[in-house]
Amino acid sequence: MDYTIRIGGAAGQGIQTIGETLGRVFARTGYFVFTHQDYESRVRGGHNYYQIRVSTQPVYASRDGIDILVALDSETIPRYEKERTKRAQVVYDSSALKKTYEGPAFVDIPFARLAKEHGGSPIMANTVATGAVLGMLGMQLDALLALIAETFSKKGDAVISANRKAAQAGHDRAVDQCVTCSFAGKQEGATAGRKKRMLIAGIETIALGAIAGGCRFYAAYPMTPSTGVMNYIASKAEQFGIVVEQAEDEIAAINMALGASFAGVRAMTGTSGGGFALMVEGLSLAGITETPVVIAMGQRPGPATGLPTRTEQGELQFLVSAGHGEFPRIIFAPGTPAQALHQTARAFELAEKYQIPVFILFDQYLADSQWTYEDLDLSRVKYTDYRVRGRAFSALAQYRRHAYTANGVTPLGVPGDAKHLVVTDSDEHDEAGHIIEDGETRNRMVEKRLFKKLPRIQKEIAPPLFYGDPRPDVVITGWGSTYGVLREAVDELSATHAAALLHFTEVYPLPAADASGYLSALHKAGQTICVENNATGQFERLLRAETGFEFSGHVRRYDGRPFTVDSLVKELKGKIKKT
Amino acid sequence: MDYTIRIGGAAGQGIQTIGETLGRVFARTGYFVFTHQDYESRVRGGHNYYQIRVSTQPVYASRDGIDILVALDSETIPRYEKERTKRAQVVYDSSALKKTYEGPAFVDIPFARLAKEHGGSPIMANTVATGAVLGMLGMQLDALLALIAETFSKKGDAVISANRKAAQAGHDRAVDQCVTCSFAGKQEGATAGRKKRMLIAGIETIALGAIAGGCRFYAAYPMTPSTGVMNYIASKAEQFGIVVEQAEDEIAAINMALGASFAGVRAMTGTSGGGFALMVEGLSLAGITETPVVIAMGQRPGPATGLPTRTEQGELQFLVSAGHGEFPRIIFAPGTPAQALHQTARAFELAEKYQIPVFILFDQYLADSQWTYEDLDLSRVKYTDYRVRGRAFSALAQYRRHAYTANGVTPLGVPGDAKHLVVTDSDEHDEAGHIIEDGETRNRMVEKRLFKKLPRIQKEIAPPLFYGDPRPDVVITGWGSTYGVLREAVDELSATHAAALLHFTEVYPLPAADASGYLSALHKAGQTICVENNATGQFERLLRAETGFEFSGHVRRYDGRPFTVDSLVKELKGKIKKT
Amino acid sequence: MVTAKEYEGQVPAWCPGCGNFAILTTFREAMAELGIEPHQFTMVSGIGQASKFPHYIRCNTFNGLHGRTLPVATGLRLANHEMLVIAVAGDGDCYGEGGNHLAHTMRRNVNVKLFVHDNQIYGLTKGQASPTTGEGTKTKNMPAGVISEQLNPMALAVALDCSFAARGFAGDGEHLKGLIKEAVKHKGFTLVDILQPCVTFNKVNTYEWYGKRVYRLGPEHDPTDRSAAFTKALEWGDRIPLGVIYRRQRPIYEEQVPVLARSPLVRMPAAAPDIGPVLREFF
Amino acid sequence: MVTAKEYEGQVPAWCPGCGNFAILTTFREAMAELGIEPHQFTMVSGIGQASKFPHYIRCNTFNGLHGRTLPVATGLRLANHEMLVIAVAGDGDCYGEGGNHLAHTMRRNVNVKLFVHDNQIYGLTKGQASPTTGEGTKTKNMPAGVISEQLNPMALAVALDCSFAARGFAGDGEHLKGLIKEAVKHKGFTLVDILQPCVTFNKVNTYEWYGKRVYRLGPEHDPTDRSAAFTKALEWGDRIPLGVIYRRQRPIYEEQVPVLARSPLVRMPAAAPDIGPVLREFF
Ligand SMILES: Cc1ncc(C[n+]2csc(CCOP(=O)(O)OP(=O)(O)O)c2C)c(N)n1
Ligand SMILES: Cc1ncc(C[n+]2csc(CCOP(=O)(O)OP(=O)(O)O)c2C)c(N)n1
Ligand code: SF4
Ligand code: SF4
Ligand SMILES: [Mg+2]
Ligand SMILES: [Mg+2]
Repeated sequence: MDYTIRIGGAAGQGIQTIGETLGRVFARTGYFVFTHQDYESRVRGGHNYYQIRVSTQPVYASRDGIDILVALDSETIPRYEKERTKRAQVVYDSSALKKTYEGPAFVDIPFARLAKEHGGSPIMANTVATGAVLGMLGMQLDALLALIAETFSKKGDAVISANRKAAQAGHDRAVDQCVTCSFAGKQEGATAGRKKRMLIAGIETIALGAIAGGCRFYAAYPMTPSTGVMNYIASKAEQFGIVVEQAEDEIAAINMALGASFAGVRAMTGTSGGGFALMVEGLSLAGITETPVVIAMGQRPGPATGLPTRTEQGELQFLVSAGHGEFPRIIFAPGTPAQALHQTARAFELAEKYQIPVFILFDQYLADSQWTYEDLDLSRVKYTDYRVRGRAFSALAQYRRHAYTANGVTPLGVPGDAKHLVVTDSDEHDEAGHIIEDGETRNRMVEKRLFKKLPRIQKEIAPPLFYGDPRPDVVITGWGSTYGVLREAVDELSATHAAALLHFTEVYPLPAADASGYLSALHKAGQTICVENNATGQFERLLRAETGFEFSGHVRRYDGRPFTVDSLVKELKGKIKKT
Repeated sequence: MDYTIRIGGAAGQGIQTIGETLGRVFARTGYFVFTHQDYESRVRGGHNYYQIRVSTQPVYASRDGIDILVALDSETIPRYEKERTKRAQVVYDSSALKKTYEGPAFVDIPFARLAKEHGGSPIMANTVATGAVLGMLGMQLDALLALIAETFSKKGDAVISANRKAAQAGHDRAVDQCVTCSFAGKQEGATAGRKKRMLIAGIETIALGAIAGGCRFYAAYPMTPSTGVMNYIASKAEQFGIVVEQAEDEIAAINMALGASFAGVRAMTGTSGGGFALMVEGLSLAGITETPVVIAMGQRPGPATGLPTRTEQGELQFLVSAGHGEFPRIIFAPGTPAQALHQTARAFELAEKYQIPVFILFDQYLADSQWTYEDLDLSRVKYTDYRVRGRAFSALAQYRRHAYTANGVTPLGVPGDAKHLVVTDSDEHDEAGHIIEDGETRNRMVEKRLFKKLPRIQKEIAPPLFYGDPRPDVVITGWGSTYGVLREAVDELSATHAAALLHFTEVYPLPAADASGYLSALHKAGQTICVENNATGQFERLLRAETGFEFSGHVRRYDGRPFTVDSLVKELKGKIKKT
Repeated sequence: MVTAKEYEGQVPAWCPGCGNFAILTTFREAMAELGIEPHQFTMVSGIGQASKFPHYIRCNTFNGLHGRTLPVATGLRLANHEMLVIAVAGDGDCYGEGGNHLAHTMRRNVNVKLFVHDNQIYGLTKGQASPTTGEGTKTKNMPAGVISEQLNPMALAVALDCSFAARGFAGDGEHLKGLIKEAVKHKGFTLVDILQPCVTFNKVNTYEWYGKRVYRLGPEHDPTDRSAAFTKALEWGDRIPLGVIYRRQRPIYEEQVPVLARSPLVRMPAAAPDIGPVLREFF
Repeated sequence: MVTAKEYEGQVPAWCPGCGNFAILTTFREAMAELGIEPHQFTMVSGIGQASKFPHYIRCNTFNGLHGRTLPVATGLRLANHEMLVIAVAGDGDCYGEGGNHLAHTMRRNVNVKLFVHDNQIYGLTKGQASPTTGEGTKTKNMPAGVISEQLNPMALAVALDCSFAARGFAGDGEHLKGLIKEAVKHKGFTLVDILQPCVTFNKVNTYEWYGKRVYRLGPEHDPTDRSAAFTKALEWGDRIPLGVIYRRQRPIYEEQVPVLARSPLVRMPAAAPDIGPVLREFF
């Protein structure tokens, strides 16, 4: 079983509520789920959708064909006419859309009227719709009814029971009406013995990774698609002992984070490209003062405001070279919510270990997409306190914040914990942290800050993931959020080609070429295709800059939308030369 | 004849006055001059120097050996002990330094006392010193006396005559006392028939290039080494009809420039790395709104504040990738003051022609270094008005600011000149300039803004300069401000090697590889060495990213000081493999 | 005569009931009454719900970055001081991200007309606190409520000697129209802070909430008395004054830049000047 | 007891006669009298002549970017609110480049002590106009003179309800020392604007110029009366008041952040918390 459900409607109509509820119900009943969202930069109106893929097999991306279309506005049905599969069913409320559609594909359910009749209020129309979708799928209502009880637990029994009735009404009507439904009846009993799964989005796991990594201070200025990190951490701030500060602007945000980090706590900021542009000077400050900081950078299509609620992988090069002067940094680009959790936690470790900025480079697609997991392995989260605190700090015979060391890293003393003074400076400085002018000290500081750290940093970088045919003719390469869709594409290609996927989640510095042999794998492959969600092929260029390697082809998408399996496979097939 | 004079002293002691006066006198008497400065980030005190190379042959850089050392503070003499040539003479005032040096190399002249005795006031000590240097060189005083009259013309005859007397006293004393001077007597009569030359620094020619290029609006926030551009333009603003605005910060500066540009005038901003970091969001705004802007970016060693008054070529990569989203740009990196003038003027042409940001990437070294010229060829400055104004604008049947065109460029209408509305937006927009959300329009706009313009822009880029042996074994490669020193280094290497220089002044996009065959020249050479004033080899990486070419070696300097001929030659010789 | 209809631009993407609609209608009427044609002015805006405004008005438009409205407007005016330049921003836009520009533009006294649609919230990004959000207000990222003291734009304007500082209310169209016209006619930088209900995210400062509190300033208030204006500016809470809080006529920036006395920059020749003579100075 | 001598740091790189020297001496004395040891406080500064200050004091130091003093100081305080955090900035630093942070830090009322060395000029970059430079002053890049109206930091502070706003003078060390000590003891954000002659670039506002004009505020001035404070803040020219212009005791930010009631962040465990339980919420 592998169904795609799309809920279309205007902002504010509740497509997110329906989508999230359905996703949760499926996950709880043990299905594999993948969801993604498409919405405009407005609060009410316009046209958005929420797409859910539900399957008995693991799923990692969205497909192009819609099996069940829930139409909350009049735009939905004509807009997606071509995307409906042959078996597709459209469920809608003709009184809301002020239009009736004929034919077996259309299921007209009076969401609002049923809500009023059964639930007591027309605002429960979305609950009716949710029940209806489950009905169409021939699924039972138990999980939804339980979820309703939880969701409305604070609103009291009356609301719970009204919503339950509304759900039931929708469900019954769908079962009743959708006799031609191709899905009906197929799911009975299928849930038996399946494990409950968690359903979680990238934006949540970045926040969770930050908490797990010991983040104590998060300063940011709201900006899509990063705001969710701030919201989630804020919701848990009291529980975990974290201060979340909304700064007056992004410049303040990163400087606050650096102040907090200097004071002795793990600190983070988050933003999108436009906000990050304002943080660039602060990034360079982190560089010269060797102050650890973690930055969650959520990409969206630029330049400038661009398409603020959509997706792109357009800031890789920007991040690689951002900042005046030369200093080390790490860029992680998680491919899945699970990776986002682990990489964010690890970002704190590495930022503190090497006293550098570490980025989590994500995008709207990863941020909003939900994946299902049986669990997330927290045993892999490590925490080493690299600071010198309290008595250990006092015990040092002397302390100079930027003392030269064999490996370039000087212990980070916590100011005030000892009589030793902690001094740092944005000017080039001596070991004690004071301004200098001479070339010799400058040279030694560049060696300490940059040359000594670089090789050690590169050793921390994980090799790319290799998936698919061990002796591939075609290697599909990608990075970051495209992991899921590339993996599914390679699976499909494997029917006809010796194909493999080479996927990078640790993109800067690149993993040492010899460490995992990825470069020779690329060289060996007959064809290498780099797939990126941008216009200029930024990773392709990065790999060439670092290694000289030249891909034989590429697929790029830059319309603000993510890749989907079917169209990507088609495009890849077009690129792969017949041999 | 080829002498190097260094004037050392504390900030505020007037080493700049002496240096500039000497340089001007030499240039006027027809010598070739090259000067460079070394100073700290403070207003008084510390230790700075001003170095002048004066020759009867063209000179393009500083040499390492000092022939005449003018010591205004006690630090100068011990500090540069090793840098003195065998013939070197040190001139100083023992009463000021409170120390006497023995030996034929030392000429003790009581600058302050002679100033008081002959000029009437000890503040003319620098005039005495200036005269003394001319005396040591066996040069006549006429040019200095004339310059004094010009310099003090507003202060009246008494001041002029006093300074002249002081100069004469210094001169006479030097002639008198410096009987062992190796320079003495050698210059007599040498000036006959030589042409007056102009002496001009890079910072001045950038400003002049801006004026020549039709700049009407310059907004900036003060920052070394860019402030001189603002100062010079401001000094000529009334004459040429230019508004110079000191913004509250760099963010305002670039946004003001964009506002002025949108209104219909040629606009510019200037800054250094830290200030540019704050302009990055505005750069991206220029990108999506297709608003022309010229940015003078003066490099200094980073990260962050770094060494604010020193030199580095550390922002090439930052500029190549600065800004969120993908949009075209041009980066010029002049190698000489003359190139700076022409490239800055051309920057305005290209910015307007393609509606993109164009950078003049310079550094403290180019900014402060003075070169001599017989003249600068202004006939090469072109001006084409690419705007649609007045009646021509009214005559258009319709106007959409971002209408798709065959070559990606839509005419820039001047708002208010016609009834047509000029609308632009930092959001992705349609042809009329209004916000859009759909992928199709997005794709077309990326094509228009980026893909259609890129190949045409690359065609504008001048090929690198090739100098030296036409079939070189060794190709020395560099970019920007190192032109002079690389040229002299190649001259020296030519005695022992088939050496050539490949020098880039138009660094992004790189000139088309096939246009001038530079890539094949590199491939043909046995050894290729990339010389850069930075730690990580940014141009080397750029060339690899764009072409895959790998240099066989490199020389990098990152202590905040410029390359000088002798030490560079030595280092290059060490790198060149014996064959 | 130009009619309000002629200013109608794109279809607004605001929520039904949003206070911005009332401002839009009022603004169009004011411009029509002033007889200023669409091509005769340029609107500059930032990013936010308020900043979408120029798309819904037919006029020259530079819709720039969040917070950077005023520098663009300043550059525009300095390049063409015969152009009427109107800046539109949100409270987050102008008092948060762009606060520094506001302060310095007031000092400059560039003849730009600034309208801040002050809904006391970040609308477009879904309900975070802005500088004018009331203390204690709970948001998703501030579950314990706003701690910072609410910014008082009028007090700020008086402190910075803003040439014209007024408060309007989306719910009092007649009065607002008068303010808009007065601001456009005033020679100098003008700030009109417009109380604008956000029906979706600001559940406190609603039409009703404002309606109960606002009152029109009468002639007893002397906006030219700076100390009195400051005291009046502090009034907020049970009673909120509408109207011109502070006014000081002082020379505009554009008139003090010597070169602009000749003509607007944009009217000067678009040609390369001869720098030959100044090159001589380097000999 | 700690003595003033113990605060002596690097050798100052200021011009002989610079007003900063007097402030330096006074500051060291004040700290000694307060008995605060070098490691017990952290100084944050920006870039400029004033911002070199912490190098000349022995103390924990974060010498950051031009204009960004206050956000760093805020981050520091939020991470460790048991640490005394002192911010030092120039007038360009704090009122120009960093103006937005100043406004919002005042609103926050973070318990940071800000000292602005106000020489009414950009010193380190060699004499451009700062926001407090007098109108008409000619500089290299403004040969026609400053047009923008001189910023009044005290009026700004009153408008933003700054918890403590005072003016000192480098030439009145006794009085300045008192202000420094009062500011350090005050609970809340404090701004002390210190008139600081720049002997090299500011030829107008000299020791003599200030000396003739400054006077110490007496008890007749009530700094808790906001309107009166505003009027007093406007006094500038022939007579320039020194002392506390405005004071309002209100809760500091750090005390209102619920989680900080437990302990400073820096005292909380430096260890990975167990997020297992919250992960359950995603099932
Ligand atoms: C540099 C930058 N930071 C953040 C954002 C995200 N952003 C867009 S609008 C907005 C705030 C909107 O609030 P306001 O200015 O009050 O306007 P409103 O939507 O309420 O009219 C923010 C934070 C952005 N576009 N650019
Ligand atoms: C972002 C940035 N812009 C500009 C500069 C250059 N700069 C250094 S100090 C300074 C101004 C100094 O004036 P002020 O803050 O008043 O300090 P003062 O030197 O007068 O004490 C400037 C513009 C910088 N370092 N960083
Ligand atoms: S979110 Fe608020 S301000 Fe934005 S359109 Fe909706 S009601 Fe208006
Ligand atoms: S330039 Fe002015 S402020 Fe700077 S050290 Fe010299 S006198 Fe002091
Ligand atoms: Mg708002
Ligand atoms: Mg200053």
